[in-house]
Amino acid sequence: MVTGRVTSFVILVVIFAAIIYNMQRAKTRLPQMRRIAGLDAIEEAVGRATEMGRPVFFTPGMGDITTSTASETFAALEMMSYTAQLTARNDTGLIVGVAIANVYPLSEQVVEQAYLQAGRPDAYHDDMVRFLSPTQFAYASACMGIIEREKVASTIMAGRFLAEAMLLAEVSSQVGAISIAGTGSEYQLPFFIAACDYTLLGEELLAAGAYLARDPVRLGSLAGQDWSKLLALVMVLIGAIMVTFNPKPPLLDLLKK
Amino acid sequence: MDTILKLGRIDRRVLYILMVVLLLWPLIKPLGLPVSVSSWTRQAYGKIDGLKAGDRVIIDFNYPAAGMADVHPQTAAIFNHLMKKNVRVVAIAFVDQGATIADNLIRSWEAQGKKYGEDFIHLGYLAGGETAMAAFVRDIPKAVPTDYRGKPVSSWPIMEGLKTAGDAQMLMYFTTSLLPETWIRQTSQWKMPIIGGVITVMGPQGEPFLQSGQLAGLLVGMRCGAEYEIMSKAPGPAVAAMDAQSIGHLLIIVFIIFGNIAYFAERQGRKRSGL
Amino acid sequence: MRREVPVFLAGAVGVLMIIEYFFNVPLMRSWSTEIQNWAVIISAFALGLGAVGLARNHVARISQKKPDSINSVLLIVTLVVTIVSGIASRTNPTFLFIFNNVITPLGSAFYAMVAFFVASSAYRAFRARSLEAVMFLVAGTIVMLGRAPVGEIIWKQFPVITEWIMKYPNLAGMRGFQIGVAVGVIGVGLRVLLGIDRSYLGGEA
Amino acid sequence: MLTLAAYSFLYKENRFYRAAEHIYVGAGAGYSLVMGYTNVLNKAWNPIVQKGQIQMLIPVILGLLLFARFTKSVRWLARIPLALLVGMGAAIALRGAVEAQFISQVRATMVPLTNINNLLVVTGVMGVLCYFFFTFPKNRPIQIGASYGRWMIMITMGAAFGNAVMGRISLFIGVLQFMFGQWIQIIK
Repeated sequence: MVTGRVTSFVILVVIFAAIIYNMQRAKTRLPQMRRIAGLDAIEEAVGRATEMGRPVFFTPGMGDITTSTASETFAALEMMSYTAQLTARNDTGLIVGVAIANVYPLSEQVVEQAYLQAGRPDAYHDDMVRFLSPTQFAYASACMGIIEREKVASTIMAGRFLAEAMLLAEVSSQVGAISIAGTGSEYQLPFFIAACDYTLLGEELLAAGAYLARDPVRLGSLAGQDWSKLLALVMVLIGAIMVTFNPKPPLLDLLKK
Repeated sequence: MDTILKLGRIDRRVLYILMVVLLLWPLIKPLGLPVSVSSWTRQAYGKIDGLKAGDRVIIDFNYPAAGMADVHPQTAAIFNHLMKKNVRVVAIAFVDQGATIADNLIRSWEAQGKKYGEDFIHLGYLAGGETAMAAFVRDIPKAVPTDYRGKPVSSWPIMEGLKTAGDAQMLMYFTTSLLPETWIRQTSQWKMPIIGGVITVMGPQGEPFLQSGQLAGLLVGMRCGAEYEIMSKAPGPAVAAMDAQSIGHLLIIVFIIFGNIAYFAERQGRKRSGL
Repeated sequence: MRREVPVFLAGAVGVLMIIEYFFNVPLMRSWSTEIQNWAVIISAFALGLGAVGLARNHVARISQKKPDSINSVLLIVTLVVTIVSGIASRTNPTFLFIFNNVITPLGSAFYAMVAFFVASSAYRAFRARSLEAVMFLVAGTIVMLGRAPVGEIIWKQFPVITEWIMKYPNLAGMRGFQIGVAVGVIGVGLRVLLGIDRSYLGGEA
Repeated sequence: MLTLAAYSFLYKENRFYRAAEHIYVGAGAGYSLVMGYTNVLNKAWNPIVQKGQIQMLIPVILGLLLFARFTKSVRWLARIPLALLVGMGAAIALRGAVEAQFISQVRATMVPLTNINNLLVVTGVMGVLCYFFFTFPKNRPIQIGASYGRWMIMITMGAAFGNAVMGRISLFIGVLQFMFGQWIQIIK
């Protein structure tokens, strides 16, 4: 094994086990899910757009799928799929603005498939998913332009965002759109909290796929994640108590292996 | 009462115009407010000052031109410090525009007599984000066969004995977006000192890594750039900008106070009218 | 076949990369490096696909004679000129001109525009509506004062309190947040590799 | 010129902004494509042609497969390169998250509970974790922990916002220094 990664591996296996065990268990006993307001709000956002006869704008952010932030983009794609199914059913306009080249073909597939599933393949058109530009502010300027010109009723921003987060969120609020934003980026989140109507904090975004799908296996995986967090909580508590009485407890070294 | 309520509904354009005017004023006529040096800058300065002549430092220019104002003062001040100490620099960019920025900086020192290929080398832009970093740290000449100027990398004296990232004495990254754990993760097998220069927004995020010792130093935004300029006794553009910074903060706070006065007045009003 | 092959491939690549990370298997390590190199190249082709999509959208807009089609013309002309000049040479004067006079200044302009939006959103959102909002607001205001030299002049303690907030409550918030994100990332990763979340295939099978 | 057109957005979306936006998007997409082209040239084309590294043909073919989506009958082939990227991305994300974000943060939180500050950090982290519990039944300790955690997050986010104000203003000052220093030259 690679030195320095032994503990990581053990913990990873434990977390995997917790998640897989709970996936199995959920087939017989469905876990209770707490509400996540930001995800419930997607329906409201699409509903409002339908009433106003204006489009929904969705953007999966600036995260690529080949880096360590890939998961946020995957979660965003799950949200995109859900949103597109709603807009397809309600016959509401949808515009998806994509910055990252690798995310573009994925987004096209997600939206097209969602329209197919909703029984509205005819309503899907090429102009729905738009590749803008991987240059950060070119992408931002294009999104700002779309939000203003197309008079969107709702904006959904999910995934990894950089400084453009503030621009998108504030422009949405200036045009009076309902805005839902979610990111795992702790330094863009404050802007979203300040400017958006609903915010998904970190893991809440990552839970989106499972939460929205509502099938037992995925809800089970969330229960497994909860067990993992409980593990972290217990480790923190025991560890802190141990170092209080003994500044160098032998067990702590285990975590460095 | 009406005027108080209006404080809560000032058009944003008024705020925008005030910002331009009030920020410009101290730039034209500096106020000279004192700038104290934070523990962040002291720590990073100390680590960098501990490098010996001939040591090699890898610098990742991980920022686009758009982010220069906040982070570039740090890069410039540290580069200046390294050059004065005759520390050698291996420049690389994992953000495309970073390559152009590094090139400009290197050329400015070349003009002052430093030698390309000996005192520094520019490996150019490497696409692919963290994937590319992983390939880079393991085998630099393989990941980057030719430098920014199109020459084979191994032909330069500075590259002698530099195969993995661990062969350098320190790694620095300057960024507008890179997560602090990225370089830590990629270089974890060598436990080499890493200094992160980040934009202000990313400061809080870097803090846990600094305290856990995974980062040897953390510089946060233009303020630390200004402080580094002061530490190395070469005050530059960042120091000059700090006055405008103060005014900007005051303006925003005044507006926040306005907003809250109006908010409470409105609530009082609603209570009185029994709503 | 059309669904199974991609799901299997994603899982296999994922397992390879995970094992390679934790165990010293030279063969796997070289495979994984190779795959990572491939990814860089595939991404480059995706950029080509993106450019085609962008051009297609705007050509359609021009041919439909939409009211704003002059802008679509501008976009396509810039796109083509940038690509042709850049492929000719990265030091081509036209390419450098576009970099120095379009990309750089507009990048700084938009980046700096964030300052205005931060100001107006602070003005609008920093209102003491609830206990949570008060915490957001008070922490924000103190840090703003603690960071700029002027705060120190108003009250010597502002930088001290700011440092305290950054070192303790902020640290706790960030750490808890990161642990949560880490668990979430593992959850998503596992669901993707097991083929449960397969949005990249277009939702449910 | 373009800068002014961009700033005109602050007043109102208008035709100058629109023109600047479209030029910028075209240039930005073009620029990235050129950088991508350089990568293909250096990492695939040159090794294949000069060094005969035939295996680099694989990613080229995979890359070309992305374009299969334009032809209906072979459309699904485009999923193959995407699957490779997705699998790789998911693995890279999760394998690193354990050490950098889970273990190191847990370990760093194990501080002696001998002063109020450390107590705050330890309980704060525990509270935030409680906030992120999705499926546990609601009981008092978890609920108290969760609302405490949410306060902690709000303070953190407020602090980050305050901090951000500084950074964003720095950038704007940079633009002012550039515009009025180099163009109009009223700043010395």
